[in-house]
Amino acid sequence: MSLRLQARKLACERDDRWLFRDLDLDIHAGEIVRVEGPNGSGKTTLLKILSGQLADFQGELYWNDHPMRRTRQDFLANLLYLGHAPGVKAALTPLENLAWYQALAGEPDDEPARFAALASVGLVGFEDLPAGQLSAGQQRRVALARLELIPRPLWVLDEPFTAIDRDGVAALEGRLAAHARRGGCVLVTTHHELADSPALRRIRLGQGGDDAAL
Amino acid sequence: MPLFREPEGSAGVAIRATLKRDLVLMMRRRSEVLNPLVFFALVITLFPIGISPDPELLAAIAPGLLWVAALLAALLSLDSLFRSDYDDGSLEQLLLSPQPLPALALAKVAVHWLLTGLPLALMAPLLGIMLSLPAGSYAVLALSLALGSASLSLIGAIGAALTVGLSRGGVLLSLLVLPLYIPVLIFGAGAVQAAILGDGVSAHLAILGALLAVALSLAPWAIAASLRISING
Amino acid sequence: MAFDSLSAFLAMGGHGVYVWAAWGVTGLLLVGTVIHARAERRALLRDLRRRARRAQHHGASSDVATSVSHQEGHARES
Amino acid sequence: MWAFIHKLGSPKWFYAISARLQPWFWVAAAVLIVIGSAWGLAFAPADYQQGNSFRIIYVHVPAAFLAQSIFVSMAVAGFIFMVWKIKVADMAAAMMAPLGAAMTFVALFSGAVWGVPTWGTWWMWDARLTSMLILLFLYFGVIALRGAFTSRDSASRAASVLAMVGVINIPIIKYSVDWWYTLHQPATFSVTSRPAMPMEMWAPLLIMVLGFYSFFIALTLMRTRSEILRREANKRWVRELAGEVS
Repeated sequence: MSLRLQARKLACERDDRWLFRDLDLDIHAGEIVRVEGPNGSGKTTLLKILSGQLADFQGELYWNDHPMRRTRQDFLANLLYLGHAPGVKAALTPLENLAWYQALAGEPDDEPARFAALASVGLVGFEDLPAGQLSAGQQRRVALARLELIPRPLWVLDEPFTAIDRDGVAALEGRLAAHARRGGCVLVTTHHELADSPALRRIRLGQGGDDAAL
Repeated sequence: MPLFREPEGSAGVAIRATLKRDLVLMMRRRSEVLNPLVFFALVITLFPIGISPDPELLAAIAPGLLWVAALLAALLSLDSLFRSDYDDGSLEQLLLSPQPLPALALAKVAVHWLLTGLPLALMAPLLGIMLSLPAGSYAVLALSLALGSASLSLIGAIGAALTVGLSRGGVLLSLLVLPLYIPVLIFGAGAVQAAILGDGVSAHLAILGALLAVALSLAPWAIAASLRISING
Repeated sequence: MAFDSLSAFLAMGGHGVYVWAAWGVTGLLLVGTVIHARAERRALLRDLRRRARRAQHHGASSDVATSVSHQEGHARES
Repeated sequence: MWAFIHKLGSPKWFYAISARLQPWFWVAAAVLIVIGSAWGLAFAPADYQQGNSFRIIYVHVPAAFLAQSIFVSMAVAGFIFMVWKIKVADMAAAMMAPLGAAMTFVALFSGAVWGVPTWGTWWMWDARLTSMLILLFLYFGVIALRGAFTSRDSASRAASVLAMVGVINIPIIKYSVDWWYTLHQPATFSVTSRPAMPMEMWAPLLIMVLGFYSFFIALTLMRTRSEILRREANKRWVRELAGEVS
């Protein structure tokens, strides 16, 4: 089965100002797409639209050549989204956090897999501590462990490199590249410069700032 | 490796996991469970002090007092129903899961009722003694509160979902939700009143049950729609 | 006619205060909403005219070619 | 049919068509209210029990009708907005709310004033007055919720959901308040439930009700037109319109 996320004539207006307009996107399997632009250029908004969270926009989204409205359930079953906030409960341990995500994603309950996922993001020994006692970077790693734990082809990651140390950044970059090689696809915003590769594509936002009527 | 996924029909697993997660979370923040109960007891303490310690007078107003105080106590904990999930980003993950959102929202509301409405219902007879509530109405008080507070949790969750994205949602939440609570209050307090007078209470309880049935069948969809709106900012 | 004189009409059989208070508040609110709606509309039109003048002024001082292309952009939009 | 709905949903088209409809409703409202007032105040016979204080009915009942109808209209508009994404419906809903609250207040105030000669007190927990008071709080909730959001789209959708939730609750609230009232005050005289009213009494009432409805429609058309200008101020047709006016 192929993998294709398309957007046609996407436009989004905020406070009488176009964040972007007439944006056409075609994202395929095996690609890493980096959304670039200055602060306030609508990167997060675009990712939220593309992950089906925002309804206040113009244009059409297609998932595998079907309009998103009709394939939403199917789309969500293939999506892994990581937002600004890590989505990690401070009062729960990393293991408990992952267990909830596993169930939410419809994956079978698998404790060894959760240990392995936490080990892959360098959290061995922290599995049973309340996440609130971990550092910001470690909490972010708990969230990133979902990439390992829950197999999904489409990753939409909003600033995943925030608060991660240098080793972690390198490991994450490697993980993104490996995902693309395996036939997955990654949509990412980041201030961190990704290493050039044939899989990498860039979308630039924020030439705009135009008047909404133009 | 087959990357592409068909949607899986495991809503039950997700609902159970959400129930369990919220229960564990609330048990780790026990003060949040205890606060409404302490508030309930405090408000009930204020009334004899503010009005009169006369047992006859207190007995006359006890059903309404207990119901109003329990209703306000349940309202107190409503704001936090989705707030922490919203703040730490788990709410958007909940919305993006391929499971039916109304069912997941219902699981969260069920936990709220289990740890707020039900304890309040169990505690109310104790406070009833302090207000010299006539004998014979204690069981009805607890039962009507248990039944009614489930509707309150469901209706209140709509308001909580609508205001979760607002920085000062708390006061607005009470404004939105309290008028909608009135039918539950009328039949809940009415049931206790009827028990005191020796009338049949089955009609009252049946209506409370009907209200709960309506709330159960409509509120989850309204909560889900409201959460989707709130996540948009 | 249910009343013999104007004074009887105003007195409303001793209930004049209540009748006229209720009617008066109702009338005031109805008239008030109309006045408010008219004021709102006038303010909006004034604001729009100011914007239009500013846009004209702006267009006149800037390059003619760009203003033409803007116009075309409008046409496609609508 | 679909084409018609979507045409109606286009702000530009609505702006044009409402301009033609609006004067008729203003005229109807003015004529009906003037005739109804004169008839109700001066010509209708006095009530055999309440005397002339009963003439308050001619503002109390139309206001109460309108208060409830506006809430229902708001919910219907919200539903249309949510399902078909027709923004004009939401603009109309936003513009109706303050009038609805005002009418609820009129019904409450006139009811309270009426209470003095009838019950000898300014406030009675009468079933109708209590329901009206709750309705007023529901209006406050919808207006406050709409004002609380920074994003206009979220505000519109949240207000629509709340209006729909409210409209499902209104009959339940009304029924339970009626039940509660009969339980606590079994044999009190209710001001507005009068079985047989002679024609000279109910005809002006009917005229007033129609006049109030016309007023509501006219005002909503007018304010929706203003709201269109406000929200579409950057659109080409609105700019051209502003140019023509100046």
